[in-house]
Amino acid sequence: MSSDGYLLEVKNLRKWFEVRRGFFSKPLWLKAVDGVSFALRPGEAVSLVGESGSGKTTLGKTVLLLHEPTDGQIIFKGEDVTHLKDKKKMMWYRRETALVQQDPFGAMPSFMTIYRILEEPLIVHKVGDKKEREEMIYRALEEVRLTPVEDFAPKYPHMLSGGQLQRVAIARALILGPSLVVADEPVSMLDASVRVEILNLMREMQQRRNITFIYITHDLSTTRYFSEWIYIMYAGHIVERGPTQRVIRNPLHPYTKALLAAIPDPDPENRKRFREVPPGEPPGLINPPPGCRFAPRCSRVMERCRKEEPPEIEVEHNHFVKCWLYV
Amino acid sequence: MSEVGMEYSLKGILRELLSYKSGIASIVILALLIGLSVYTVVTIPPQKAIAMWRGENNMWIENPRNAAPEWMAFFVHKNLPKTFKVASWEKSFGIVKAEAPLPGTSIKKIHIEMSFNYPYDDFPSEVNIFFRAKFNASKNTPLVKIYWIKPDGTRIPVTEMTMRDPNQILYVSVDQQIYNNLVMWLQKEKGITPYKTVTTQQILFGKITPAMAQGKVDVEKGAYKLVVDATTYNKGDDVDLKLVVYGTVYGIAGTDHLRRPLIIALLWGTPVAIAFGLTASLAISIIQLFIATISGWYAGIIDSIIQRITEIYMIIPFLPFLIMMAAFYKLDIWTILAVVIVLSIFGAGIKSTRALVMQIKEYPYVEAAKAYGASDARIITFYIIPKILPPLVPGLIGSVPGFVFLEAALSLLGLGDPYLPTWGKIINDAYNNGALYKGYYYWILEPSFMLIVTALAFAMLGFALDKIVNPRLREM
Amino acid sequence: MSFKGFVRYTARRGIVLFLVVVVAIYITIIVANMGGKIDEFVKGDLYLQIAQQVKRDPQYKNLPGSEQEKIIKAKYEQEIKRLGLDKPFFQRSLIYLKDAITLNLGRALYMTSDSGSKLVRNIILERLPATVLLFTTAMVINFFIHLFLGLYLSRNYGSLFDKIVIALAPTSTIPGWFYGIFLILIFASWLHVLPYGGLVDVPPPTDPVAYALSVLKHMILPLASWIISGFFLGIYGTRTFFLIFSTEDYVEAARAKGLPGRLIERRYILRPSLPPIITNFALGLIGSWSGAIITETVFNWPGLGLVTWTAIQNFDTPVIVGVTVIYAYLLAVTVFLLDIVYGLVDPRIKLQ
Amino acid sequence: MAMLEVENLRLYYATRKGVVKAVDRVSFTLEKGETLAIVGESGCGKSSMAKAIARLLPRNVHTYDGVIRLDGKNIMEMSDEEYRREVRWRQISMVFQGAQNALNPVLKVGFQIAEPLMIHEGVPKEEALARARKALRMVGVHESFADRYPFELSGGMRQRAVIAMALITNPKLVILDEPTSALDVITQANIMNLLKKIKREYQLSFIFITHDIALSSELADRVAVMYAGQIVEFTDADEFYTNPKHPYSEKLMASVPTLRSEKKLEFIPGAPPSLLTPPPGCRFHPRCDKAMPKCREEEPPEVEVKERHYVKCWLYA
Repeated sequence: MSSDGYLLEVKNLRKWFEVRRGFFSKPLWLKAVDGVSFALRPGEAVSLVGESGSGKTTLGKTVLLLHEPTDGQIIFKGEDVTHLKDKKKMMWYRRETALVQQDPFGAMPSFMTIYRILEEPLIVHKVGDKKEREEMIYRALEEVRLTPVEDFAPKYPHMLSGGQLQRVAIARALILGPSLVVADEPVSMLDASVRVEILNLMREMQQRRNITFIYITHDLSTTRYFSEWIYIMYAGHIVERGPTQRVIRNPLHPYTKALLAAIPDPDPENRKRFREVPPGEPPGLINPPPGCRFAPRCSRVMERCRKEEPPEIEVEHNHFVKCWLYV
Repeated sequence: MSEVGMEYSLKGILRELLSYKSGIASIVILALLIGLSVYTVVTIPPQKAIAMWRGENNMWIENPRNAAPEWMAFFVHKNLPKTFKVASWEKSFGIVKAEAPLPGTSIKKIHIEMSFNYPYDDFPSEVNIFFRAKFNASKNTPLVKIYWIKPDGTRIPVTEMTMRDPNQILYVSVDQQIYNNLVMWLQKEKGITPYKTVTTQQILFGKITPAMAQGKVDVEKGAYKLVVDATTYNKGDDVDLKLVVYGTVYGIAGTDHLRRPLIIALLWGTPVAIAFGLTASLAISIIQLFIATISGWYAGIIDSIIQRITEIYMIIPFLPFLIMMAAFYKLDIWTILAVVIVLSIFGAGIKSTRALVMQIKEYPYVEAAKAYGASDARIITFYIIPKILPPLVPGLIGSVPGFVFLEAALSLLGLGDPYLPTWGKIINDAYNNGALYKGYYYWILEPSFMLIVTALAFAMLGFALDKIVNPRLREM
Repeated sequence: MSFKGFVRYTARRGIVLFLVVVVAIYITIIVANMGGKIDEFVKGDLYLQIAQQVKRDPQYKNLPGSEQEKIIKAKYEQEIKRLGLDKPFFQRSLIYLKDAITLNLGRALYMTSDSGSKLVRNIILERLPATVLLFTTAMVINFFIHLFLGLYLSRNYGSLFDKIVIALAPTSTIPGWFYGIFLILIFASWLHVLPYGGLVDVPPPTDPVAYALSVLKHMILPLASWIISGFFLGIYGTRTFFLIFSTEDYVEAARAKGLPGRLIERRYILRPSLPPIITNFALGLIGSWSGAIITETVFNWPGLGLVTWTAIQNFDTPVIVGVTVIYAYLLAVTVFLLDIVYGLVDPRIKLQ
Repeated sequence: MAMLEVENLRLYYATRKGVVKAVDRVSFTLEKGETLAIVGESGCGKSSMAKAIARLLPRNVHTYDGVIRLDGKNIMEMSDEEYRREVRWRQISMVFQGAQNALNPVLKVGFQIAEPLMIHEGVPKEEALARARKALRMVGVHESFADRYPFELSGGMRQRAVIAMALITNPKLVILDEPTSALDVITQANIMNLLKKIKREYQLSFIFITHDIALSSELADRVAVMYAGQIVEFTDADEFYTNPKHPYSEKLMASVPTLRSEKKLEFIPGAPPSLLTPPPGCRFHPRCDKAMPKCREEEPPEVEVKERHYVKCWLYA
């Protein structure tokens, strides 16, 4: 553990992808994550919120080293893991971290039984013998309430519903006892009626095991049921971060405000009024606008916003915003 | 509607398969063919089959040439002649052998009478007499006179000869001397000069009428007799003989121009075809699968190299190249198989499988495996191959006929295995010996039938499997 | 898309394809020379030829045997040098490669063209038209039969004809040449209405119309064999293709828009899928020009396939290499052109 | 007379496993200028309902019957060709789920928008294209995009283009099948604003199919809740979002997370039943905490609990 008590520190992280934009042209760089910093303590849950293409998924996967970072630093338990070359170290990091994905059907190899799916991480990390593994698998299934476990273990993924499969995915992520879990839109493909159930389950496990959790979502309305922190991403940057309640009640960044305004609650009055939302769409990440990336759509844009990238400012305790309005 | 994953258990697939009529048919046919293959290999071991097909020791000399299968009689509604043999050493009804030593000398008179019935509607294809005599060729050799007795008792002197060889063969139907004797007899005794198309067999087995002069002869059915009077000069000498009247039909498959029963090649063709087709298809699919997986998984430079090799393969023409290798190096069938495999492993199949791998590579479950630390090798073998294998199976099965016909095509060009009998070689023989011009249709139709049945069985199985692993096709 | 980018792409693709062609031809040269063994045959033949010449030559006829032998040796060495056969095979193979790539196809070892030329180019050019005529016709007829009947079936999904086509699709695993044997059996051998094979009657009619009709008559059976072979699977394939594509969202949208069926087929199914169809057709066509050895043998059709086969039987390496070179260039140029054309035409590829 | 009357509509599919009753005896009415939101979990037959109304049937249809009256005329009686000429796009048009796939990749956007005009109204190409440009402008896309191919447009623009396409022939009814499910929240809000504007200006009727209850309130005047191929509740929006009656509707509403108010979220245990073998009686009874013995045996009738508020539940019978 690092001296500051952080489990994970991300410093100025960048992930650029090479893209071939035309059939006949030179490759270019897509700056999916472009200079992101934050730090998390053990047992903290953070919601990483953004639209598709904002870089939130890339950030999550880069933190897990599923993408090779282009620049910056990732420090985990005081250890710089940014460019892990050592195989043993890498296996340690893989064991310490885990991923829960969006599509529960796609996340499971359709030709393996649930039992085998849960056994795979154990085999890969050479955990226990056959008997011990069986115990662990049954315990994991029980923990995510797929009972009776003997019924579920021999089934194939297509015999389970989306919600049940997502429980399997959670069990698989937690079976090696990780201290950091990234959940990438874990409920967005599920029906509203089961979303809550899965979120509750994840929250419960996270708190019980004191896991640091990065919950990636585009749906602001679910964040407050899950996390104590919210990070808002826009076009490869974290534009605002702070305690969940405070960000929702008192959004600072114009983008966060727009995002909140765009989300409806079920209300028959909705149909009678128009929403105040910014026009246009997020910029392309190959040639993002200079200065603040939200500037072209911002209703409070200033001259400076178009030229200089705003700094990150701590407006209130622990509540940061990347906007010239608060300088 | 949710995307329902398929469960590829063997039992499940079999159950699905049996719900299609074509699936049942193909499985039944394939089971029969495999049974036939096993039976053939067990009852006729390869060395024996090769020996039989070479016709070692003149083993087929008593078979008719180019005889149609016996069941042809059913189609022409005629009692077509089958081959029959009568031997003087056999003790049976109708065969009489009497010996009369000339007292005071070592000379012996031998009288042989062999009676037989000829009930057929057509003339025999050939008549030969095989002697089995005992004498010393350096001394006086036996003198033999042969007579032919027709059902009405007419006695025709066939020939008179001094034997040269104890195992001499008298090719009655092609012997010019005998033919001349018969014509002379006809002219002298009956005053008929047969038209030049009238054959020895027709004179021997036909009704002797003036119509012979116009070349028209009908079969005379009834009891015939071959009478042989032999004189031997030394002690211990003996003369025995066997008359073989060759039919125009033989067995269930007929014979070829070398008197070989086609059934041998028809039977042996089955295991060869199935082994060749399945091995080629299986080996190519599996090797391509691995190449494509490596290409798609590692991408970058390995992928580029594999792609370029695929293009080289595309440009090298497969069939001419294969034919060239087979002709230049006189390859046997298993080497040809190896060449076929080598010439196909970078074939077009790689492209589609590679595309599939690239797609699967991005699947969340592969990413999940990476996230818990599975190695590349593990992901390829346990995560990607099991996913792409099932969709490849129908193609694998469906491509078997192509290789079966490839072998047949090479054989047709005379490039097949030099020893093993195969279906393609029968067709090749038939083609080279003008079966199409001469009307020996059975010679071509029989191996073709086997080829077609085999091909269709595999093809139908492939189609049925395609519907099972490709649910999109199911409702279509 | 920039023009510069286009040129760069074109050049790179062209160079890669050219290298591929070079490698393919080199492999062919090595194999067709049996790694140099063919040259040994050639040397042997050459020696015999020179020996006979010398022995028949009145100039040397009366010399003693050992003298003759010396002269033969000398002439032989000279000839070997002239032909470059004294160099190691590796070096020679590179010379062959250079010649092949520059389309300097040289002279055949044994074969001659019908007009008596020993030039490989003449031998190939003489036979190419027959092959192209027969198989291009076959491919074009097949293409349209499959397209139109397939379309018809996708409209009449589930009809009796549809069921028949599905049931008989496996018959297409039987190759054309095999059907050819049956067609010969029925129409030539049994019914005597069509010729067994060949290109024209013997002797060829002098009147051009009669000549054309005679060729046409000889084409019927080989054409029919390829049409029958491809028939059911081809139709089945097109039909299934249309059925699968008609479940695409944009086809559904076109249906909802109330577009007439035929327009949907043309604009929404056929047009988006035209590139792969054309690619397959083009590559199949060129493939048919080289890969038809068996069909040409069965029908004794005097085309390129038969030439290749004769060359192989005679170990006539220059002819084999020549055919391969022509084929490789044809294919590479086609692939290249298709790549470029799609790059220019298909909006999805053009700018992604 | 209502503009759209649907009575006993059925759409069953034949599959190898049996008959899927995707839409099972559904009835509702819709007035001119009104929007009906059809909500429910996935697998409840919402999309099939859209297909049944627009007669976009897959090949494996088993049963397709009932009455659909559009301005009093039963369009179910029309032949396919008549339906194509008279109804398709002229009276009923659609905005498809996943607009990126609803456009032909090799045709220019403008042409695709203009196509219905040329087909149904015989408008010459140039004029049709001009009107397509105007339609694009109306939905907030620069008209220069008419000459682009679909892949050159962003997701939001494509969705707008698809909406322009749906409006070009001034239909009476537009079916919106999850029109924004692939889009970001801000883009979604923009599209919703656009749809509201269109609805006001043109007095159009929408059928808005969505699984997102909160989103449905953006447009809905009436709400129909679907469960296992049937409509279990059908009422006015004001009533539905404040006071849902059917136990399924209540649960569904309770599971929606809200941003602006605190509430305890609930969830519905289990999953919707298979449409191959729906449970007997009330189809929701296995998941319902208010189920009575009767619910397991008899199918509940449709009860009008209030004016224009229908609930298919034994609690109210």
